[in-house]
Amino acid sequence: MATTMLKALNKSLHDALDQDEKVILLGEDIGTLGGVFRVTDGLKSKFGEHRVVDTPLAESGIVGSAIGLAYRGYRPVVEIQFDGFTYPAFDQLVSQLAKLHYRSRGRVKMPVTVRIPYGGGIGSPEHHSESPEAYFAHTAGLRVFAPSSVEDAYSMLRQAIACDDPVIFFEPKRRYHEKTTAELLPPAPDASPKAKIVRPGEDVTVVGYGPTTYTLVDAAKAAEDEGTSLEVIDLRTLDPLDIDTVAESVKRTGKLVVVHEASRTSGIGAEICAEITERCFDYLEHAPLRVTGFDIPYPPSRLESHHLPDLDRVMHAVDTVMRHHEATEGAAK
Amino acid sequence: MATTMLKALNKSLHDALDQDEKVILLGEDIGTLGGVFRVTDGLKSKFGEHRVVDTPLAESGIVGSAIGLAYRGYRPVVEIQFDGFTYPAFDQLVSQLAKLHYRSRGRVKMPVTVRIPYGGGIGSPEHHSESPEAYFAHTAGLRVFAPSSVEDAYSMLRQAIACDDPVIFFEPKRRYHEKTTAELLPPAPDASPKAKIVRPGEDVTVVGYGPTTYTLVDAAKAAEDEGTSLEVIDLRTLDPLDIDTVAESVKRTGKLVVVHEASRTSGIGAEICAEITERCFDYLEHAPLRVTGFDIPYPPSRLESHHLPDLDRVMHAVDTVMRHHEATEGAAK
Amino acid sequence: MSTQHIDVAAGCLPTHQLLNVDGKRIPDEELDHYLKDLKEADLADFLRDMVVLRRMDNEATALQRQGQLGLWAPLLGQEAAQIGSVRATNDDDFIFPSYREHGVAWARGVKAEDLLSVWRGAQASGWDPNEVNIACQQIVIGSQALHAAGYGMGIKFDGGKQVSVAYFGDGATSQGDVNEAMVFAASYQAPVLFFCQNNQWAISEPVALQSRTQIADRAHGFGLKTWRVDGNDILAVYAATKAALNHARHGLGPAFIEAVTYRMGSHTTADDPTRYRKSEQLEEWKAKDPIDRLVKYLHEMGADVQSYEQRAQNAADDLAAKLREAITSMEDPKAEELFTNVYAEKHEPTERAAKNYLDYLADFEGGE
Amino acid sequence: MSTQHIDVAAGCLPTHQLLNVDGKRIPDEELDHYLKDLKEADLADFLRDMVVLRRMDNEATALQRQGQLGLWAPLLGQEAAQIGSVRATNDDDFIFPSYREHGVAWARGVKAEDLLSVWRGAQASGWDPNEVNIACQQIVIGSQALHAAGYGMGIKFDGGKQVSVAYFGDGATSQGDVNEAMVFAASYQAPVLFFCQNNQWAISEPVALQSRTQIADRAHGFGLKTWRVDGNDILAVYAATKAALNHARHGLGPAFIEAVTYRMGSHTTADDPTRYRKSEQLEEWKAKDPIDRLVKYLHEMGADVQSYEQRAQNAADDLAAKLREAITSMEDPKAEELFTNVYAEKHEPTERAAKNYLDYLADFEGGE
Ligand SMILES: Cc1ncc(C[n+]2csc(CCOP(=O)(O)OP(=O)(O)O)c2C)c(N)n1
Ligand SMILES: Cc1ncc(C[n+]2csc(CCOP(=O)(O)OP(=O)(O)O)c2C)c(N)n1
Ligand SMILES: [Mg+2]
Ligand SMILES: [Mg+2]
Repeated sequence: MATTMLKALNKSLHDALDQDEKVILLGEDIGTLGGVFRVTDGLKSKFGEHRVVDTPLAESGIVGSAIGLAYRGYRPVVEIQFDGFTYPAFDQLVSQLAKLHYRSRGRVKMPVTVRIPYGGGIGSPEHHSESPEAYFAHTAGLRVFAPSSVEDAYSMLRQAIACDDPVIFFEPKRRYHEKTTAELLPPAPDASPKAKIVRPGEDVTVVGYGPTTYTLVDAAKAAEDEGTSLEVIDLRTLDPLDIDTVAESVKRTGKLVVVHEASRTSGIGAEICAEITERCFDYLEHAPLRVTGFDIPYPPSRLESHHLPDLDRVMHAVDTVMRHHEATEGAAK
Repeated sequence: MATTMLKALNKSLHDALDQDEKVILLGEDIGTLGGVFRVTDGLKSKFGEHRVVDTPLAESGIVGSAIGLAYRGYRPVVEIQFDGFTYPAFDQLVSQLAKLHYRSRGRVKMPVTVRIPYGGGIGSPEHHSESPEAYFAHTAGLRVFAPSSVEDAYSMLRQAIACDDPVIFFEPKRRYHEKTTAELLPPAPDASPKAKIVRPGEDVTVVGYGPTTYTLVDAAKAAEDEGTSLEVIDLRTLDPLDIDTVAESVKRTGKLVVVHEASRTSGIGAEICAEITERCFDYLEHAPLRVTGFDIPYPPSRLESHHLPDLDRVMHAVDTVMRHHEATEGAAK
Repeated sequence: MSTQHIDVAAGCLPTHQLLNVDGKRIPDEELDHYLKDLKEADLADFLRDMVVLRRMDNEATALQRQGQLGLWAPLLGQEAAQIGSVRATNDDDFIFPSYREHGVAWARGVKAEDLLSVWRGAQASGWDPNEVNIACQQIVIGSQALHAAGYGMGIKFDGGKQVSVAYFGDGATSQGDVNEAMVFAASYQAPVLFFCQNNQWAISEPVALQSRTQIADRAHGFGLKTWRVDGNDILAVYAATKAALNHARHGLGPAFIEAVTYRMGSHTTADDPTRYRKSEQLEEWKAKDPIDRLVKYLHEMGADVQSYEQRAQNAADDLAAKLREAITSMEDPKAEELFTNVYAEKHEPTERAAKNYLDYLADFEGGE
Repeated sequence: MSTQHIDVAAGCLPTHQLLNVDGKRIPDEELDHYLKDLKEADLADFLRDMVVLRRMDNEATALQRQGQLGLWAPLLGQEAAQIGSVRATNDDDFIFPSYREHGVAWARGVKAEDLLSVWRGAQASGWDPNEVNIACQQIVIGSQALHAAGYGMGIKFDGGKQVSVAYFGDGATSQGDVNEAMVFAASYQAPVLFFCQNNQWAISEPVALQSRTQIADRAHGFGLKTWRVDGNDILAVYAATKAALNHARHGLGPAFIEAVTYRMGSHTTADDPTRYRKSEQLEEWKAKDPIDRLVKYLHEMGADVQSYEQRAQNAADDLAAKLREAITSMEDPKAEELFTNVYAEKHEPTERAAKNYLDYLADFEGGE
């Protein structure tokens, strides 16, 4: 079926609202307007203003009231309008939402999904292009989903909403409008998302998620022309981090490149590199490399193409790990 | 001079207030009470309520108004009462304080110091024992200081206040009361703090900061008895991260253990392990290991001794990297 | 201590007092109505409740001194504010308390061990929120007000008949969250009661540092139906809470009560109030003691006060014994609890971390 | 569109109007005084300012359509609110604007290129805050209110004679930060003016979703000296702003103005208001147009309106030309600017990252 990620997300919310009357949507401009990106288009008129709720302009209020609704047995799905507006809700996310199940000794469940359109590449002004996922992956108690494909957008959002834990759900906004054909299937019951090898390969494992997955697939195609075979892994979830899938791949390839838009220092890439080194030390032929956004505030949009990891920077890293490999092989021969 | 970290911090604030009339202290209960830990004891009565300012109970308000004061030419020093109460100010810290110099194209300076007593081990209730430093190290535009010694507490706080960039200043609260003799010297002009080898050694590089530095020194003593020589590095600053000092050490020892109280995933340890692997790959004899707090909400205080990296867990990691080393050496022989 | 001398502007809302400091009943046109079902036996129960709470504070403070508790936050002086309000709620009205509402929890039937386990550091929380309709206690100032707003929105959306109640202090009114909670509750006209115990202090900070106007006036500006009451007058607190719950329950929107009271003890057992407040202020408020006042009123009514007091003492002794017994028999948590309930559903990294650590512990205890 | 029909409770503060929609002057006992220094020439300047701003919106919107700007947030309809207020400030009163206060910046002398560079995505900010006494424009809703509170605290502490001014919208009043800003400013009785342009909408959300009471009433509850004015009446805005600044400047504490106006355009060029509001509402407000009203008043006064209008058109043409010229000559930023001004002092990791990337770029462009 020809569709877009926007439509898949819309259908996912629609189906969740339809199947469970405890599902409730909250956010700024999500009702009458259908959201600034139109992810919730048409849902208020179908399900009513008590299911699809325009909220006052206050993110802490949105997340905090979602917590209260969860106490009452609801399964709130919250929209944060843009990544950069997540931070006013940080305390409610980190001290409350993440911890309430633990703090209540398991008596209270917090099945709250927080949808965040994130990342750059759409020419926006400041605060509209950020990638704050590491903050949440570092925070125990939260699950962090970051789908890249249209199918995953649909099914993982269903999984997030069905999950009894809070899920921070990152939507790669620059992929919202891309047309594709996709079959939108409800997730298998009890299946929780795992990392996925979206393109098998032999020489280098390249790992990404969300908006960068496509860059990696492009890189794999480009590398193929040069005779290098990349294994592309789409992480899909950042918490839990499916390190097993990455480790198995690296044990075969001996080389790893991790890619994300977020800042480098203590990002997801750092975690993966550290963990893979620990698990696969004897298999590694080269140090794992990271290709990431720089450690700078998100730059003005006319500079963002530099900041975002692109095909060339990924290929450069791939070349680096391969060159060393070849040098070593050459020496051995 | 016999003193404590509390007294050193108090004197540091005192001297900064004394030498620069633009220095101003803000926080909850810091005036008349002298702070819940008494770090600001006596300063209000000496410098007056316009220099040592009790604020309303609102952390976003405290940091946000400090930003306004910086716009007016002040050098605010903010106290957050406990680590776990930092998050309501997160937006002001991350979207405003960290970014304003960049956003203003260098026209606005934000010489704001945010003091945060942090970490566990004092038997406190929830939200009073957290280690949120990775959030800030991941945020470009902030400097993150984490002194461990009494001397550093004094001089690095002076440096933080004198710095034209915002500094998140983490104070290891469980070390506040330890008595020691220390000479409190003002920092050399223009010197910015670097990582420090607090105990040289040959076999394993162990890296920590703040409250864990002491654990590492104890570990080094214990290891010595077992014939293993640990090189203990106190990072002192988490941003900038003085990776050169760590790398030089690892090039000598070939083995690295990084220790912190904060959660493991995407923490400071992940960054150091990833970066050291990249820089020292050919020198590493074993994968760098991390000894950290678990990926759990901070537990009730009667469980905290498990959560906090202690001598035994550090020694266990040291043994792991050493055992492998010995096994390999044995095989080679 | 200059901050203590800031004047708070006279408010535009009156302060309801139904019992004056001498225990004399003052008629109140608006609120008297809400006392009509209150019998002498109920007043005797109020007395018992308040006496028990005072004893609870004493015992817990003593237990803290003995090292049995890590910390305790006394409610000394706020007995009328807590009992008067919670006794006006229905059992299914859902309460979001701060860390000081031991009285509220006790009145809802929370067990002695569950009152203490958190303060001992043995457990992350005490009671089961769904059993007593009280959320986990909240230390992050003001956060729970938003949870109450959300819960109230839920009641509104699903047509329930409950009211959601948030308790917080005067200091909390400065937090963004409390203000946002008023905005949300007002926007949806949700059945939420914001109950502010203005005990004059936020640790060392006097209320005038937080607000130059009466807190009640501020709430009024948000469009909340608001009452300001003498918080040491249990009748005024009870009647205003009834009125406010009634308002909210009948779909008329959120309500707010400022109960003007005083924290007669320290902020917590870690605090030394002599550093920041004058003993005269304490003396002044001792004269307004909520328990004395009710006793005087009972005398005034001609009730058999002595027997009520005796019964109250017995209940207090009983609780004290239970608290001590609970503490001495309380077990320390096991290491595996570190990893329990981090997630509600299967989470492999947590399982792995738990296994690794428990294996390490077992090795460690077994070997070496 | 049910949310549009929520009623806002009648406020307790009056709405000042000094010019009615027909341009008739209405006496105002309290505010007339603040118009006494205003000459006909000043009114002509107001007219010019407003006409220029309307042209600025048109030009910028056109430039956005042509792909020259990434985005533009029109202030269409809010000219009187912005000009009336900024013209009442002293040049050294420090202003903390949102993203919509182009008029305020322009009136303070910000250059055409500096008005556009951010919206083009070419620069992180336009003007130098210290040159024009206007902070960087703020996109994170409400944050700047706290900066204004802090700046005002600074004025109070160092005995300055300035006032700090925060601009924000009706939607922003729901944010914790704006409420905390009122708390802080009130607590220190700092010279801060909160200027709220209630333009009825926060993107698609009507003001009644944010507040069931008048916004002015809410501020009043915080103890701020508050005025509510017709925001399309430049005389009322000017006079109230003078009054408020006067109040704050004389140490009487913070002030608040709710200027009731209307966002006649889209939220930004990315927005389509027909999705959420009725055209009748727009028509209704067109009848209250702030420029028409001033023109009518000038006629009423017997002024030579035609020459004033001509002068205004010339100024508008001039600005339009400058804007187009600025855009066509605006250079794209260089890659090295990525790493400039992340820190004010030496920061080795940033230097290293910059060097690595620039070397990579050079290699890349040189080689392959
Ligand atoms: C967000 C946050 N900041 C700071 C603290 C530290 N703290 C604990 S209680 C308290 C004072 C609270 O005063 P109030 O709201 O009046 O309640 P009371 O203690 O008087 O009952 C403070 C500052 C906290 N718990 N949470
Ligand atoms: C913290 C935050 N949340 C959400 C947004 C997205 N957003 C931009 S403008 C706007 C509406 C603002 O409305 P109002 O305060 O009335 O100002 P106006 O746009 O009408 O001038 C929203 C929700 C934002 N910029 N910042
Ligand atoms: Mg209080
Ligand atoms: Mg608006």
